[in-house]
Amino acid sequence: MDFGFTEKQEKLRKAAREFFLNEMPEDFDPDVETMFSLTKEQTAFWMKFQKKAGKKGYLTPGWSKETGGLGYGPIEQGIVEEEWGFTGGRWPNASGLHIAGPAVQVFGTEEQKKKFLPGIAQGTAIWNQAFTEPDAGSDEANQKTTAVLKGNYYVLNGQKTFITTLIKPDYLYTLARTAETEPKHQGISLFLVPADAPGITYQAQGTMGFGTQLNIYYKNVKVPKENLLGELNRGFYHAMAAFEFERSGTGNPANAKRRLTEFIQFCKKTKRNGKPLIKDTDVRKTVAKMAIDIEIQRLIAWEAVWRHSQKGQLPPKGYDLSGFFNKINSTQHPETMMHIMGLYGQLRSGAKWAKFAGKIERRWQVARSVHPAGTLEVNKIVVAGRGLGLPRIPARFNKMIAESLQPKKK
Amino acid sequence: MDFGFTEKQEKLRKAAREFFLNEMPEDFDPDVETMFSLTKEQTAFWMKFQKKAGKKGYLTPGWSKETGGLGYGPIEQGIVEEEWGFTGGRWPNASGLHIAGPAVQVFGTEEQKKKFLPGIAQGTAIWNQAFTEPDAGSDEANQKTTAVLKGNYYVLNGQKTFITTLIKPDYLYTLARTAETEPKHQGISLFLVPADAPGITYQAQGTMGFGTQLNIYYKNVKVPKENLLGELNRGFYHAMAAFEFERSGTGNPANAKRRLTEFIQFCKKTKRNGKPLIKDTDVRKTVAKMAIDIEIQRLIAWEAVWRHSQKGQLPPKGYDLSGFFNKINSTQHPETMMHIMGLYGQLRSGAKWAKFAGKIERRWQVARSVHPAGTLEVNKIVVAGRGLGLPRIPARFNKMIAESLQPKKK
Amino acid sequence: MDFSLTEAQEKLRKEARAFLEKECPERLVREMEEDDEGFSPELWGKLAKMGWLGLAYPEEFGGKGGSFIDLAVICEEMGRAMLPAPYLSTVVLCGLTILEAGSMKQKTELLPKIANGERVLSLAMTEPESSWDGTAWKPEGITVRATPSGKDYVINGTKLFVHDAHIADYLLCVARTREGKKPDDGITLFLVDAKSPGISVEILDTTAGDKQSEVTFKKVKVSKESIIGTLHKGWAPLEKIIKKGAVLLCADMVGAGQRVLEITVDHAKTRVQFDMPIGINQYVQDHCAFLVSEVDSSRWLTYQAVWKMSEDLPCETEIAMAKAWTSDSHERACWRGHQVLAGVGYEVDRGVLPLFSRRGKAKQLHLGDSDFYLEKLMQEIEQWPPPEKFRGKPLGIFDIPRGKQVPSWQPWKERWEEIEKRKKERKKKKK
Amino acid sequence: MDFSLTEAQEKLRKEARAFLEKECPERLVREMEEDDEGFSPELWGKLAKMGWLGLAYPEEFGGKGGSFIDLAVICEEMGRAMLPAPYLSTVVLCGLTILEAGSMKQKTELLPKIANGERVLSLAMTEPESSWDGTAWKPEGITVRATPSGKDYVINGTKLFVHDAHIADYLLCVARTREGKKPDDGITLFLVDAKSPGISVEILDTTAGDKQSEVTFKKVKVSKESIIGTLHKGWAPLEKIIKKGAVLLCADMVGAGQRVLEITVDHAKTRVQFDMPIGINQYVQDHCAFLVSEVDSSRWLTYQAVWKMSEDLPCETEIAMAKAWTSDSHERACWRGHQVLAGVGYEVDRGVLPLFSRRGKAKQLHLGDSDFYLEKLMQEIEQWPPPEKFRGKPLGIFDIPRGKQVPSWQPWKERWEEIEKRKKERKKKKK
Repeated sequence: MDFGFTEKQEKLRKAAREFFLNEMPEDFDPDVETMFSLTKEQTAFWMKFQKKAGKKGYLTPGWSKETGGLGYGPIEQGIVEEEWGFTGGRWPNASGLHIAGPAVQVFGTEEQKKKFLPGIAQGTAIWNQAFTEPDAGSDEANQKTTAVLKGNYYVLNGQKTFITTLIKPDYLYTLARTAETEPKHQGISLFLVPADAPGITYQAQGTMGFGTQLNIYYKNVKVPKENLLGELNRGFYHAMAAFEFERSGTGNPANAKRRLTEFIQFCKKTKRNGKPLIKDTDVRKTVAKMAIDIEIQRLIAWEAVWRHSQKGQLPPKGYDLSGFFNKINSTQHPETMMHIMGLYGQLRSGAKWAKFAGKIERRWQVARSVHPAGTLEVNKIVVAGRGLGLPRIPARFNKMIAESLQPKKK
Repeated sequence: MDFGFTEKQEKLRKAAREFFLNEMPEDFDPDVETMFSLTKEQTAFWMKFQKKAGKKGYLTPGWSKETGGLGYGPIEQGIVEEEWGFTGGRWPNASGLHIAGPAVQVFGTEEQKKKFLPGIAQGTAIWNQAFTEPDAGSDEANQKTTAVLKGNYYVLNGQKTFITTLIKPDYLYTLARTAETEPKHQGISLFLVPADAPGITYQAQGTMGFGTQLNIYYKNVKVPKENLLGELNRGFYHAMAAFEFERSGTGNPANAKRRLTEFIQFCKKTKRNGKPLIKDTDVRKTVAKMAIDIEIQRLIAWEAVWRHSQKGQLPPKGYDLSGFFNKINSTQHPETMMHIMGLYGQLRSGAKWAKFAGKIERRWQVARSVHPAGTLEVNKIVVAGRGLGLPRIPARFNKMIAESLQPKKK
Repeated sequence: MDFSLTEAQEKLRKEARAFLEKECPERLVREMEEDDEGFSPELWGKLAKMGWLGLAYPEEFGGKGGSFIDLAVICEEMGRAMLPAPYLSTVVLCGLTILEAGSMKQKTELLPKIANGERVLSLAMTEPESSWDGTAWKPEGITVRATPSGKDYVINGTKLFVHDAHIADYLLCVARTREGKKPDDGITLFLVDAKSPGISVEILDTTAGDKQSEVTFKKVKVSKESIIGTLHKGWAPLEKIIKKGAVLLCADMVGAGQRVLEITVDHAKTRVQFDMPIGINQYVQDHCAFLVSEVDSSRWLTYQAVWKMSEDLPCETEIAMAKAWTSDSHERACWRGHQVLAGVGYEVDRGVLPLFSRRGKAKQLHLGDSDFYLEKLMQEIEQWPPPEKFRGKPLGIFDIPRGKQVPSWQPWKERWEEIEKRKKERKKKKK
Repeated sequence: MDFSLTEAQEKLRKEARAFLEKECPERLVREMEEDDEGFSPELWGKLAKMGWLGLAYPEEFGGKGGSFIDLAVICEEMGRAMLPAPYLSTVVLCGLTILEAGSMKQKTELLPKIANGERVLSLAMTEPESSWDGTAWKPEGITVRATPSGKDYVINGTKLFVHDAHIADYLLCVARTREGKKPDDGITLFLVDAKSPGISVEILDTTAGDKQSEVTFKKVKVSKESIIGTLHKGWAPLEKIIKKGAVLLCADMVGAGQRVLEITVDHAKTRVQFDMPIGINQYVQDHCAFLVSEVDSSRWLTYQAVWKMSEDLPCETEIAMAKAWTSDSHERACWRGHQVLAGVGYEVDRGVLPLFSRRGKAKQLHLGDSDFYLEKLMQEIEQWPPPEKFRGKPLGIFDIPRGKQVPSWQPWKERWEEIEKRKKERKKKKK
């Protein structure tokens, strides 16, 4: 048992922290800045910054040196992510770093690796995951987007939605149907699509907390055959396997800890009825509870990282609760903090009289829907099914059941 | 809109209250007394008391005068139940009053009514509902107890379990299978079984909070043909219909209010760190919240009573939340109160140093399982299904699904 | 006991719903949220024509003489439609205060103009120091001074979170005119022309985009005639109307909650995933069942308070329960909706749930949040008397130490005896 | 980073589990709960033989020189088996305090006797006035006086909730010997022969049936030699050991929680209703998933504290987090179990869940409840420094008022322009 880090690891941590602290502009506040729909100047800053980090290897410390990384293991990767998380920043190419990149590493051809990985490691390319469709939310296998092979190209048609990005993407990591099969999972493939390919159009839609997400429309989009990732019709399984990389995030709890640390300072400085907020019994209990929640999230994330580092030498666990705790905490904490702030709670960042720079209000709005990688319910189903071995109604009954419900509607 | 009562109703309320206050012994405390496994003297007291109440008509105020009631409507019945609930007492024949009696009223023959109703109304008979079986819990239709017609008798064989009673019963209101059918609901019948019939044996098992419940074993128990209630093979439907009567309880919130009122007194009288408990911010918030919970439960119960009184003149609502709130409140309130009491919380009634007579500890234990008439989950399913019209997997798929799960177990 | 509305009230509700569905579609609500003013004078005029603005005023003041229940019915429908209009500010908080405490002249002059939509009013009450918690709605929170100066008064100070001040013709400014023995002594209500020199209004950017403002009074002169009610004694009528406002805000949230429930259930029935409507999932059913429980509980607590108010019965407890519960319950209801609607409910350009969520936040805080009303409630219920004692002859049969309570009936006794036997055996064994 | 046990620790765990499954079946736990003494000397002897009683003592005192992690491993297994034995009282709270603060003579005399099972000890600390809340575990709560009288001290007062006092040979009595400037100054630890004249012990009837007692000291004479550690300075070593005890109690709850999880999941898989295992219901899955999250979270918080303690690293924060969370988390875990097991989990004659629930309540409160540790935790974290400031050159591109932040990319810009356009149009329309 060892909950600490080696000296070498601590050195890496310190170096990464120093780099981030030195490079992030002192007037940047991660909770206040819009973070979506960036201006030209903001875009330029983030791309420049990402490239700098890439040069240092901090984007992909766990990748081999050949693929542009530092050749470290999962623990070191977790350390850098933790430090990055603590700054509160977001990599413009988060999808590429955590999802598309690892997927190319595992399922890509040598050519694909050579072509796509350097851009990710060096921070020059922006990737977006484009999986969700209007009818494929939690039921991701219900892909309606089609990819039909015509000569040397796959031709894509369909719509993707709820795509989050900070910066105009260069590539889309996308799912499309390549065969009509039953079950549906077996006819889906993964494609690496140049984002500026003719036939692709983008439309922005607003989300709570002043965010935006994209609708992406494919209309006869020609994707070179060699941009198929992995096996034909095995895309769904590849994608699920690659998700494993997304889950073990040490960054989220670090980010939450930054916010709580700032909130504690705020409570120390701010008086209510002549008494510092921090002296209030309710506030004390509330803050202490949140600190525990975050610590749990941290430990659970590190357990997953550690397991990953021991791959093959441990019995499979079947579940990872990081997403579970992340969703619970990121929903409840803003609520709790906002309650402490009384009428001031509703002031947005930038508003006159806004307390604590309106950070909480923003988080509160975002928390109305914490569904990246599925709802909390999906996490629970995974824990219960894969983790505990509880039975589940086999998917093949669904249609039968659905049909049986129809007559009642008459 | 009118949340008050008529003068006549208030008069009835006052009379019932006076009767209960005058007749309940001053050394009786509903939360302290064992209430299960009564002693001889306690049994005698409760039977005498129940008979007295029966004479006054307070057991069945809503029944017609011919059947031993006062001929009042549901509102008046609700008023008397509310006053009774506020005393914290429990009628030994609760099952008879709220379940078996109403069922006989609706589905019984004239002979059955004549034979069984007077004893219920007068408080001389004790009934128990004996539905649950080891394999028929929430799945009540899964009855394994069989009733086979032989001449003038049905012969019952099987086991019932988790039967709660305060006093040795005279009659069992029981379900048994009279035909092997698919779906299972269609082969079940209701029987009114004399509790001392040869072949019936009783076994007590302890429950949390010093309660006991019964296992009942039927071994070739001969029940006269005329003790079948309602139609043959329609027993399950009859029973479900009769449950409606159980649900609209105004007694539960009144009982909870008594306890909270006492708890408030306790908090006023008791000092912690030199300050009355009631002055503590946490305690104040907590108590106020519980008061609201109870008021909600009261209003929801009265809504159901009022709807019942308007029968036929209102669109059906499909759900009644009284059970829902009752389960939530009776689980959470003891927890909350116990937390306030620190180390003292764990002292049982009768223990030296016990605070607040150890009432909360008892309720806390009982609250570990608040499942009369099904779990909270069952309530939610009813609300979602019957109330909101959300779809449900038809029961006929269950076996098919269950079978499909088998191979995996190999 | 009667949980239903009268036929006339039902008719009013139906009319209101039909009107609002036509005149206040979601599109308008969204536009008004994003708008700088967030106010449609055209719609306000239509409300006046419907008779809603004077609904609860006596006919002599241009009103319709409606009951408080009528008002609640309208407010519930407004909540359902999320009507973006200064109704609560103008008609309830200011208008009813004038009706309650104003002179005949003030009433005759002002109320008809409110009723016909000519005047918008805004209550300037809460202040920066008190906005942290419940003090905002207590007399202790009033520190903005009005000092006599000849025949006039001069007001100085800052009010915060003033709803609809930016479009108001008059501000009802709650000011301190003296330091009394008790905090509620020395509070005076001034009806101030919003265009008076020295007043500046700045809209605050809020969650709901509902146009609450900072209002600064810099040496603002007001005449003695502009006092509503009695000098120094303004708190009592104001408090009374704030309570009414709080209950009507609850009715508003009940209407909103009901609509959120309908949207959510509809989504659960129509959204298909894994070939089945998602409502077949117990997870989804769980959210829906809790959503119903939130809306129903809020509804009956609110209706009870509404009824007691309309009957002029004492109802401090009921008001406190209604607002303490409904404020947070409505937020929970919206949250349940978000869980079911997931991404769809998060999207603001077309989605309607974000509008409910954000406005719910404002309603939760307006006129006192749950902490404030829980404390009020506690002040009521700590005075509850203990339950009356039973009067029957003591029997001495109840308070018997456990282990000595020999159960009477055979099956119970058997179990009891067995336990006792085991105890004895163990004792023996130890010796 | 290493979340696993060493091979030796895993072996210890396996041995412990095998031993306890054989020697401490559920039947015994149930019997001991219902028993007047709740203690099996026979089993205690076996624990000694296993080497568990001296596990963490140095070999020179008859111990095995095990680590704190070893101790935690054993405690976790004891929690899983619900071992009814005065282990925490004797071995940890008293034994480790003697090891920490006792004289060589005391250690040499007492520790071997604890290790070989000859002596049972009990910590007499908490008092009636302080039992309401966290004060019980603070120096402020110690008011029982020990007054010098010649060469002896005389103890007077009442201790409450004293675990295992009824079978103890010695009581470690925490007494006040002077009123110091700070509450922790003037506290002395006395090792008192439990049979001394003036001591009376009365078992209290508790939820868990776990034999906590009222211990009354009436002019009890104790010699100066019976002082453990330094006169007036007993708090520091005691507090240190209480923390260890609290963390070991967490390990105990982790073991218990894991077992509750297993029982619950097993029930969910095997209990058939509506022709299917009930675990197919999402309602049941929900309970199980939350149960896992309770147990895992408690486990890692606890292990982290255990590890830091064993490494002698500062860990006030980690201890406070572990006990504050695990106490309540374990109760929630049991409650989830009850929801799944329903009637079956409610039945006490055979059911095992009630045993876990009831003992969980005692563990929740023992050595400090969540309120106590949340406050302790807060005292730590309010000293957290603010996050370090970013040091990069300010760019002036972030703090731009909303509405003026023109988005760069076309789709974003289009949406933004459309909103601006609508705003302008409305403004025009109004004019």
